[in-house]
Amino acid sequence: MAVGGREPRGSKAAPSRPLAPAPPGELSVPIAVPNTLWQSSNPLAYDGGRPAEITHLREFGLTDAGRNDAARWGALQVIPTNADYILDLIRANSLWPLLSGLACCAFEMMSGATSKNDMDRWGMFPFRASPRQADVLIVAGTLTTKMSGPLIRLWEQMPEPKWSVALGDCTVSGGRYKRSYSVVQGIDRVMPVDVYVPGCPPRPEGLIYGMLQLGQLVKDRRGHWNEREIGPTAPDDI
Amino acid sequence: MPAHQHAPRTSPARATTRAARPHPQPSADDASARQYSSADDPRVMLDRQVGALFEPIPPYPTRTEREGEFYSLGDGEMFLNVGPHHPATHGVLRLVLKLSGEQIVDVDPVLGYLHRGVEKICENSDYYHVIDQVDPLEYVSSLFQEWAAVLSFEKLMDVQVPRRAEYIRVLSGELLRIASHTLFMGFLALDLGGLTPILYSFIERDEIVEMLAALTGARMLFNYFRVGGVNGDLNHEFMSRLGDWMTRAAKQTEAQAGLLNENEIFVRRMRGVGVLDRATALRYGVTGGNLRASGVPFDLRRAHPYSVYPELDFNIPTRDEGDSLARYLIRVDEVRESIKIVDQCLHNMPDGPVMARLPRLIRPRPGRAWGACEGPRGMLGVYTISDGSDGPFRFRIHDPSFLNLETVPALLPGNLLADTMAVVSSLDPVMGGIDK
Amino acid sequence: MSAATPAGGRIRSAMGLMRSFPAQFWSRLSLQERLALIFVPAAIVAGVVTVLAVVLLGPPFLDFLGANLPLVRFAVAATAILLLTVPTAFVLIYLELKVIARMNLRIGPNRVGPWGIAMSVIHGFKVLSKEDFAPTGADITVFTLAPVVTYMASVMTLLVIPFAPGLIGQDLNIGLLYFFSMGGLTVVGLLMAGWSSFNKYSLLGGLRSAAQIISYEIPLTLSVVGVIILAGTMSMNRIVLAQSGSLLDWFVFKQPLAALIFFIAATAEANRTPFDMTEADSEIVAGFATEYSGMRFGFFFFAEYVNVFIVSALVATVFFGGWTAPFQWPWAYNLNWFNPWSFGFFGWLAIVLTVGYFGTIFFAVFARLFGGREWGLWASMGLGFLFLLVVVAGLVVLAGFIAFDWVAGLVWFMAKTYAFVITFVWMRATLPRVRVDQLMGFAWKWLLPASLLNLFVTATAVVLLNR
Amino acid sequence: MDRTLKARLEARLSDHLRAPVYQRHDETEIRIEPGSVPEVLRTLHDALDLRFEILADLAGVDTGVAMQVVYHLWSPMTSDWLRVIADGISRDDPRAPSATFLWIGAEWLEREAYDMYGIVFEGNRDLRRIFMPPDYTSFPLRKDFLLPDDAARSPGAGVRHVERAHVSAGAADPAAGIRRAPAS
Repeated sequence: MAVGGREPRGSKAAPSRPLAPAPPGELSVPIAVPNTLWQSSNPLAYDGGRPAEITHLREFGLTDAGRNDAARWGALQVIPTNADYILDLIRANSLWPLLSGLACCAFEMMSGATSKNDMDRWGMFPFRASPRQADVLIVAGTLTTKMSGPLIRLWEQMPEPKWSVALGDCTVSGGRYKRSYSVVQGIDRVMPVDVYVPGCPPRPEGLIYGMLQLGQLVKDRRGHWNEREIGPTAPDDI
Repeated sequence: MPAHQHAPRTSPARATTRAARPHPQPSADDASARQYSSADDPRVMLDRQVGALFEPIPPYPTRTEREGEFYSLGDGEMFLNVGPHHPATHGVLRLVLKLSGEQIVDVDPVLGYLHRGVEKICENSDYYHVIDQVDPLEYVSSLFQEWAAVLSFEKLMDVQVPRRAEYIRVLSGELLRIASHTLFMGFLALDLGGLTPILYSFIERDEIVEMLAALTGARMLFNYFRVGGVNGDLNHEFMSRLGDWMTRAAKQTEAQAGLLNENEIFVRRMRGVGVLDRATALRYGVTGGNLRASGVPFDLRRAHPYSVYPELDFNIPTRDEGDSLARYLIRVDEVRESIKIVDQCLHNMPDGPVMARLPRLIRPRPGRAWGACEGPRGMLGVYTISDGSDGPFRFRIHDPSFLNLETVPALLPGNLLADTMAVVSSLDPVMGGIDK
Repeated sequence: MSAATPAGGRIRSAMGLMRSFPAQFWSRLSLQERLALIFVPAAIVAGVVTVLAVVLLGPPFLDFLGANLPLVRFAVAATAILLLTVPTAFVLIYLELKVIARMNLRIGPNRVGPWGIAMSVIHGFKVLSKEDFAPTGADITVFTLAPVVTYMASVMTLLVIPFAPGLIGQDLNIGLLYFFSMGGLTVVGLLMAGWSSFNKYSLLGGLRSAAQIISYEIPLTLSVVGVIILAGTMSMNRIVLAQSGSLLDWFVFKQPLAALIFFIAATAEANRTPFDMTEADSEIVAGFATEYSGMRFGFFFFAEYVNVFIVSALVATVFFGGWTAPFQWPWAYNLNWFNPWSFGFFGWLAIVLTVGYFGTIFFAVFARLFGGREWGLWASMGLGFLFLLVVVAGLVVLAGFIAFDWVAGLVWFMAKTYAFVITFVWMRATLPRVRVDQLMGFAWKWLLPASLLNLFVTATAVVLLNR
Repeated sequence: MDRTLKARLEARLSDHLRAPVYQRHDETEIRIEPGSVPEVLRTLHDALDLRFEILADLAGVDTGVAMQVVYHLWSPMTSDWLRVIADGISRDDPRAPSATFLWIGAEWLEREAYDMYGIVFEGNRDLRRIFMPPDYTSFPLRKDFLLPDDAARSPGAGVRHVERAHVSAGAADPAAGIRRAPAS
């Protein structure tokens, strides 16, 4: 059964500790489960407990290149900044969300698009299935650490110009799962956010209001193309 | 412009870490099979890196027999990664499909993209907070998860729930079951490519959810049941909305089901697809409508009665086919039964208090209790261990979708890619409950 | 957002990456200077080149054109049809948004323009202005060419469709054959897109489209053979003429089975629901278009709707009489008593100003009174002017309908075509999608035998009746 | 409370029971050694007067002293839930026999118990982590795994691995941004 096929090391020596709350300030001994399935100290297995590489923003963030778009556009920055005075008026009226729901809020997002609260009235309906054709990433629901890698990849796959809306308490700050061991405490730690819609979950009207605010934001930011940040928007010291 | 823009992501450091890992399995990396002159060619490195990015082969040695078997490709097979973001996987389910052409050879579901650690949080909360914390698990029908939790707590506390509270629980629960099944029908049609039924479903669902919001104060995560009763009595707005809705509920449901039941394309795509026979269903621990579609009349409302269900008159619909169409039709029948139950609840609703008299601080004696109720997707269970403090020592949540989804690797092989959506959707998984 | 970060330092260090002479020089210029630096030399160069080209190449080029009039006609027709496709696609997209919304019990777009009529244009321009990139690993040449091939194939198909008497790009004597060959070219574009995207969903979509179109080409082509036998020609124009007369002369009544087969196969040919296997949203994310963004996706998007128009137009042409009226209509009144030149310039100016002024006020009153909400003065005036334009345009079309048979033909043709367009939209809102094996089985097991049977029966009947 | 069930269980399983059969409300509870799980489950499933054919739940439990695996079973022959507790599994090297030979569905439930507690189920052919990422190294539902409220005392030092990827921008070393536990 076991693939590693290695003997457990030093397992019998460790006494079982009875359950008692550790005294404040004392450092608990990390658990080591000696079994043959895997060894956390084996660097070939599971990265030896090193941080996962699922967020490939890391090197990007270290290079400082993502903080400003001037490096990307270079001499051609005249074109986006000035064409956007007109194009952003168009974009503000045609915000196609990505059809992507993470958890509970996804249902309220869909409800916002259906007959009763018809988001299509503002041109927000064609939920695109492919991130290549979407304008807005509505992050609807709890973002876990395991999902953050795929979510960031989705965000990076969307073509510019793109915006993101954080829908729901869990997405905005971690919400009721802020204490959990597997939940990202707010998606602004891993990707930029334009509009926050709190609520658990927010009503569909809340989402529509947020999307209308986003349209206003698009108009307000006209001509400030190269000042956008494309990395996480949370301050560094959180 | 594209190359320039993607420059930061293709850093050489990343490429080397990927390449340095042992890759024991023969990969389906057809890109790297292209012939280039030199191994130092940056295009080769790029291809290797891109292949590593897009192949679902895990970058570590396989851990188990089954994983090794799955992640080795036969002749003419390829992997297709469906999810965690995919329009038809109901949230963040990820299915790694092994395909031969469009035919599915094997499936490896990967879960955990919505694992929120609810059990751990509940063990660190008190009993009141637990009811709130379990709401987002079955987010389509969250009352049932609360119900299982309070059933378990009431056994721990030896509480007798007032009859009016029980009736209110049944009433709100059955309404939510209708909403959940209605959504199921819509999403099933959506996954098969029909645009309109989902919008009709949402009209019904929004109406039910709004009337429950009038009762409980929230649209989705109700936090309404309490240990020993419910949070508030029926109010005028709820009753008037419910009365309006009941006048047309049955007709509306028939109309909506008629959109799909008589649609030849829909029926042909569902019939005989993903057949789950009786023995397999029992061996997999499937519950709910999926089990009843396989011919086992197992419904906790009758099999292990709780609340006031013994007093109510309703049937447990079963079917023998066990295919996707049967699973769909079972839901349609259950909606009809639920409408009957709601009607009876309204007629039999007794007067009286809606909460038992309980101390402000809940602190049950040490002990263990298992509470289970029948949700729209099957048996929802909660196993609580109390150590005498004001919060559970161990709070175990059993979700039916978890075991229902486990049958996917058994149902899919041999079918076509398009059937993935029909089968997964007909099992009606909710990822919040599966991943906890 | 960047409260805690020293933003200035960042910018400076980022600019330091490219501290070369041209970049430094460029960064010191103001906006106007940059614009001037780009556009003034460009304008000078373009002007000089144009003048030189006209002087040197003009006369021989005109001679060449004069010697090859069919070529000129072809080029003009192709350009006109290329330009026609864009508004057609916009109208169809709006129609689809609005009709599906109504069938879903929704309102649909209603914010940009009255009743949201500009929404499809907004969507189109937005798509065109999105970032346009090729994914890592894609075959960029093929990736770029694929939408062009698809779009051009659609546009070229329009060349042989008779919009009205005399209003046809090229009246080829093998018109139908040309149509089917060009329609078959669409799949090449889809296959190119699927192959070059470096994405398995795209690949599956491309292969599905190849299999689907190859299967459905056969019943599609065979079903019109009966029509060809009856009409005795493959020229689209003459097929229409063969149906002129009354309603009963339409081929749909002589070839009902063929019409049904043709409609079903054409749905598959246009990749519409329930045969939209190639871009099945819920299965293979967006099919061949999964990796496409921006303008390239826009081409696919447009090509899809142009295809819908073409297929509807073809159904109307081959089986429903094309531009002929369903019954005898005594049009083509002689309006020669009306000589517009007799008014003179100032007479026309007076007419236009008077009608414009009083018409605007007239309709503005209605807009003010019956508008769904509180219209402001200028808004109602503008709306009144729009109403006036619509009414005047309607009157002009009516006059043309009465006076010129090509206008009447165009109106009939468009009415029939859009009836089928709306049928396609209706099907999309109603039906689920079939599975890929059911799709192929349906083509080979049902449509193909049925079309062969139809062909056989038609040929026998023609032989027997003519004898 | 089904008294006859108690008698039937005692008759069939008397050699395996670690403690007397315990009944409360509609639940009957038996405690067994982990080693006798296959035999007991087989008997419960197959015996004609028991017929516990639906596995309602399989849960791991960490009592702080030992690990347990808890099975909840349902049978048409009784009105009670049956709870089988395989008690006394070592916390340091937790091992239990798998129930997949009877219920294939137990495979994922066991994977979950492995993921949350590290209990190794012998005989489960696909024992991987199911919820947490494969590079995760702790077992979150164990009682000595503490939530970030008590961040300093938890094995992960309260830092989740995604957040380690985003260090303060000034730091060149990615590891410099990690908060360490106080060394008191």
